[in-house]
Amino acid sequence: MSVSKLNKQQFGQFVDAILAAGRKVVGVVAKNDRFVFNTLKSAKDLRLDYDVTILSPRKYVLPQVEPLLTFEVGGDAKSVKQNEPMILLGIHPYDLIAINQMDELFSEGEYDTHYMDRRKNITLVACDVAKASKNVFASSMETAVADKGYDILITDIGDAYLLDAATEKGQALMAYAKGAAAATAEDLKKRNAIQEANKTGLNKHKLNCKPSYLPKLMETAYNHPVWEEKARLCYSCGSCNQVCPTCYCFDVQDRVNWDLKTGTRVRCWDGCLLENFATVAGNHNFRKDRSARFRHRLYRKAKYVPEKIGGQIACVGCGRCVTACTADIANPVTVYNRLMEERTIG
Amino acid sequence: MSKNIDINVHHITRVEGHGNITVNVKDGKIEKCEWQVPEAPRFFEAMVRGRRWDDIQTIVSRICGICSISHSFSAIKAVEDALGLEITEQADKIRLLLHYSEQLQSHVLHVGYLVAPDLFGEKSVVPLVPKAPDAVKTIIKAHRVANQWSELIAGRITHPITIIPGGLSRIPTEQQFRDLQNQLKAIVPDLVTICKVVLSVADRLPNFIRETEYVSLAKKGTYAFYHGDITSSDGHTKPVREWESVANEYVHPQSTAKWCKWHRESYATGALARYNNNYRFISPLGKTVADMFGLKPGVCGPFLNNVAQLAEAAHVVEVSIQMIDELLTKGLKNEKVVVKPKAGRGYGAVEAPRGILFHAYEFNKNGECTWGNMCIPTNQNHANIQKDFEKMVPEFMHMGQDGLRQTMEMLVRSYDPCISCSTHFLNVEFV
Amino acid sequence: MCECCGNGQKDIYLPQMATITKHRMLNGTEFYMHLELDSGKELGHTPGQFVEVSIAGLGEAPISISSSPTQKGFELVVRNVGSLTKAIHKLTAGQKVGIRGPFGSVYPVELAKGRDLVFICGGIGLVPQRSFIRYVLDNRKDYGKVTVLVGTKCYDMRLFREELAMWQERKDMTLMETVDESHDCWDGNVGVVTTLIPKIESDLPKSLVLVCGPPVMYKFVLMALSEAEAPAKNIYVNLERRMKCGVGKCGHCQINNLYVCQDGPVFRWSDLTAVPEAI
Amino acid sequence: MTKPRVAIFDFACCEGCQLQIVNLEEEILDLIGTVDVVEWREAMSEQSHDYDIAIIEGSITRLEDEKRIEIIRSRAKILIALGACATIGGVNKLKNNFSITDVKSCVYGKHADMPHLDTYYTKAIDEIVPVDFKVHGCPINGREFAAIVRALLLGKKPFVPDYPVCVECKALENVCRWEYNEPCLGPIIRAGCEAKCPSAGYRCFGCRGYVDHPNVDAAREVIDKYGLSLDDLRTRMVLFGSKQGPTL
Ligand SMILES: Cc1cc2nc3c(=O)[nH]c(=O)nc-3n(C[C@H](O)[C@H](O)[C@H](O)COP(=O)(O)OP(=O)(O)OC[C@H]3O[C@@H](n4cnc5c(N)ncnc54)[C@H](O)[C@@H]3O)c2cc1C
Ligand code: SF4
Ligand code: SF4
Ligand code: SF4
Repeated sequence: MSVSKLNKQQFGQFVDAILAAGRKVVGVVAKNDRFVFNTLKSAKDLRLDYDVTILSPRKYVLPQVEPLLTFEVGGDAKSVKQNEPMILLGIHPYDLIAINQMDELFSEGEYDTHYMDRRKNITLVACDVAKASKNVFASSMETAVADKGYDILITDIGDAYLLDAATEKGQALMAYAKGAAAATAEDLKKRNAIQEANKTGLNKHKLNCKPSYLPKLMETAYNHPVWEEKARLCYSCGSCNQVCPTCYCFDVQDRVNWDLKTGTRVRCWDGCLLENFATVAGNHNFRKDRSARFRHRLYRKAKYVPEKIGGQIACVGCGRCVTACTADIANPVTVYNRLMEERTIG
Repeated sequence: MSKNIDINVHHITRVEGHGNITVNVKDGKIEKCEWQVPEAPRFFEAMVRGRRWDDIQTIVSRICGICSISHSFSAIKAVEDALGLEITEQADKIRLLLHYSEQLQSHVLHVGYLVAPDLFGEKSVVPLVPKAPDAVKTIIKAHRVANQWSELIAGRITHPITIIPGGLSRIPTEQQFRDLQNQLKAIVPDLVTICKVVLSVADRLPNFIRETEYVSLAKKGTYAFYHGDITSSDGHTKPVREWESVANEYVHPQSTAKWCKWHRESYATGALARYNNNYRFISPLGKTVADMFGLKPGVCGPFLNNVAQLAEAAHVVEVSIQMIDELLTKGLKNEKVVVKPKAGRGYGAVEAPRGILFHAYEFNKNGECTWGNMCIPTNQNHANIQKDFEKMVPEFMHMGQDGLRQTMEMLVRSYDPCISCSTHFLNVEFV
Repeated sequence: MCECCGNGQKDIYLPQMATITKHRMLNGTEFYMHLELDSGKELGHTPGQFVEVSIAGLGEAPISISSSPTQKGFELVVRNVGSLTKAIHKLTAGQKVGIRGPFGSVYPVELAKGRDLVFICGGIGLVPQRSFIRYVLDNRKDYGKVTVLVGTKCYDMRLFREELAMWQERKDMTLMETVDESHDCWDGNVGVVTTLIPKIESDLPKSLVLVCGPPVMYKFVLMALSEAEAPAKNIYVNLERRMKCGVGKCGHCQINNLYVCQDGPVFRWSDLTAVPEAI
Repeated sequence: MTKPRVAIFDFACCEGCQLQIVNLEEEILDLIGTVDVVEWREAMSEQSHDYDIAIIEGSITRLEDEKRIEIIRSRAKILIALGACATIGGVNKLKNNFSITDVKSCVYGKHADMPHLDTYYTKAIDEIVPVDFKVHGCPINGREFAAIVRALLLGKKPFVPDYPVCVECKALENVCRWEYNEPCLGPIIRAGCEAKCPSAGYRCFGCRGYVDHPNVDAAREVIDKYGLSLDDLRTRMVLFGSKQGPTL
């Protein structure tokens, strides 16, 4: 499919035209000196030059609190869906890859209609990274650029944006783009240069192995002292889980209305680092030690999830957990590199 | 007419905190007539010692849940005075806006939830729900808007978060201010409705007058809540820094809270005091409400405090709508607050909904508090309530025990006392 | 029954309704109920599986199926440990609960044919085991020697007493029972369930051993079994974890890389030797 | 079904938590529809000794109050501690950092010995009588209170987070206060407040009390990374935490 080119003004008009058509657009906007995904009101608020958002776009793909059923207390229940169509605009490649992973996790085995129905109504508009964030290491994780999984990919080539509509959904959206020209070979070269630069340049923490080696690395790392050493400082605050684009564990709760007769069964974000994530009735905690919980997360990223989805590593190198962890212990690269260096222990 | 009266209200209801009324009349002779405050003392002056300058407002906000914003402001003004901090015009305006929200919230709560049941002859607002559902819903709505207003600026409804020495930790966005303004515009008719409802039963307010000294802040050109000097209806003024010589706190055997007096045996603070000292500057809508009830400046009826509260509620909403415009025309700026602690003593005063509120602190060079003193409006009113009682009992004895008790309770309520605030300080004269 | 969504996929979180036909207390804390699906269909489970039981408003909990698929309807036993289980205890015949499932892995019903079977049950662990035991008894000729060990904390907490008494009478099986603490009304074995293992008459190295009990029990039972030279590949354990969705999404029930709701609850012990969180 | 009878009582406190019940606004009508409020001094004149659920606000600071709470406990089937003063002692516990004589003479000077001014060390409710449920916070979060009441009415164990404030703070996309070198107590304090303080640009000062197992030792090491002193942290941990468990 061909790549179109819109100058910056035309691009703004493109976004405003989508908004004017009454479509819900979620885009990257500034929140003080940081960035967040939020409902977009006007193209002028959109910030495709962002480095990283505080939370990943997961909050739209798998909402923090999502109704599953409505019920009558002690009686019948009905499915409810939260699947309002929307356009997610400005997803960085690493976040895109995280969403693609989650698609697989929610459709493999038992098919999750709540997730998948919503997902089908979301148009993914990705954009190449324009500015490296302070802790990104997507280059190390081979997630700095994406060649699939998006409906449209946007690249800022300086004076204009290139828009690569890869799917029917993407192309349908391009109908709002007025005055689009076809990208020239020169433009494509510029795009290529940006992507090539990102492949190595988004690397504030360097992983000393290929990501594909991680599952193997973890095979002998279970009893390594690093878990205890790092987790000594762990607050069990779950910040690393909260901000991670690939974390998807959830809790299910029944919420009852004031009539005490009707209510909603919701699922909400949970985190495997939280103290009672694995506690059962009688207060038996199957992952009682901080180190066990800390280890579980890094095993999930490097081994357990990859085993479920054909080897893809469930850390996309966004670096959010590195920023979020007050104790400064959550950085996966530090841990994995340490394990690399001391491969024989454990 | 009964000759013996024995009133013993143990913990008067529908007020903040605990107060008791005791009256003994034998053969028409008053043997005892007392306003007592048995509230558990809380010792804030002692507790702030050793705490840092930027934790003071967090602690003393907890003196009172109803007027936590005023306590925070009074404390912060004292801290700023001690550390020599100036705040920007924008921060000052936004703080004032927040202060207004508390006035509205508190006045609506007081008149609507606590006083209205008396006027309608009910024991609480609950039975009023079926009796006057629309009126109750209007009151709830106004109360909710006031609370959302506080929450928007303060970060939460009670115990404000954003007000810090030197400015504000966070300000709302332009859009949020616009939305607030629209909400305020929308409740103006509701406030008028509430006033009309109260007016329809205003004749139930007892007719009781006693010549009184009224003390409040006052500042030329404005109906003072946040700025200004200490002013008495007797014509005296003093700067805020000298508030200790206004309050003249003393320990009284009837009370765990201290009592106050200035020129006379007692003085009153509150909405009526502010009205009497500032009426020239009340907004047009505030004036309309005052006129509706025939509230004349200079009146000395404690029950009229409730009317003054309604006039103020209208005033703050009207003034705030205009202030938001002023703020937005100038454009909002994100202002960073940097403070270097230093040694010093500072004084602060603002008008809490129920009257003038004083704080003072001293810090060492590390910014640790070495001394604190606070004087709350209810303490300042205790002696005045006692004086009112002394005039009221003989005047209203003819109503019999129940009628008198009910009237005395209403009198206490009219002061909107916040007994839980009660705090105290040393070096006081025992009477 | 299953409400279908636009694309024909069913909602994996939506329970179907089932009605309680019988119920009674088995002891002070365990509540037994027999249920039938309102759809009129059978649950279609295999021994070892569990269902998610829900009372809307109070929550949902994984509960093992205690009955054999050879009988009509299905049976559950619920211990009162929290809000939902407390509410279940208050239910009576004719009332309804929501059911999802059956979920999870199954006992080796086919593989076990012709072999000697040893069931080791600790406390409420008898509940899921009973499903397989009854299945075996209903197809008795298909299986070799059947030995059932039941250990209970105290005499008062023994489950399915009448049934145990019947099993005791049967000539085609061996039941051995023990209680941890001695009791006036109890003249049987006293001691933890592991003390019964040396008394097993089946050839342990060749039997299939099925273990279910509280978390603390496994370590000791497995040690005793290994001493008795029962090979890990012949041992099956039934594990419990916190569980929210029952369908392999929520992440709560993970034992390292394994999901109790899908890879378990029935695990072959030899598959768990490299799974440190298992026991 | 008869409605459960609820009584609300206050001890030494600012009454701000009761105010949060009032602040449920329209929802309070729902509350009144599902329970019978039989005593609530701040809002109504009726009083009653016959109640199922007692909601207690405030801490115990006098012997006479200790007697009163024991009587209330004996009458109530369920006793709920409302707000920090009741659950952990709240700011009132700052008093316990000094001797009682010192505290009294600081405030009342030479009158400190008058009998009606008597006081002793501040105690949370569960230091005197058993408490069935705690609604944390200073003030409580009205929404959480409402959810707890609904759960109780359904006979369900209310959901109270056992994880730290950071969970809610991160979910709200705040920039962590530690990034501004502010000693935020979020990582060791129980969530449920909806991270109101960090969301308002201010550090968590711990009004909800500690999580079940706060990693206070980690705090000791982490503080160095931010160029702050242990004292910076200690003075904050004392605000709502005086003598109530882990301090540095
Ligand atoms: C595969 C499997 C089979 C089970 N079979 C039975 C059975 O046959 N009979 C029986 O009585 N119990 C069984 N349990 C345990 C039962 O699920 C818990 O006791 C029950 O969930 C407690 O719920 P509650 O709401 O009453 O407890 P609460 O303590 O009020 O619940 C607290 C929360 O913890 C979770 N939780 C607590 N304990 C467990 C647990 N053990 N497993 C999963 N989640 C838990 C619940 O989801 C709930 O949200 C089984 C558990 C599993 C995993
Ligand atoms: S583990 Fe950390 S760096 Fe990796 S994807 Fe998750 S948040 Fe990003
Ligand atoms: S963010 Fe850091 S301190 Fe918090 S749970 Fe994760 S690893 Fe532990
Ligand atoms: S601001 Fe405080 S509560 Fe929020 S994440 Fe940081 S440490 Fe946690």
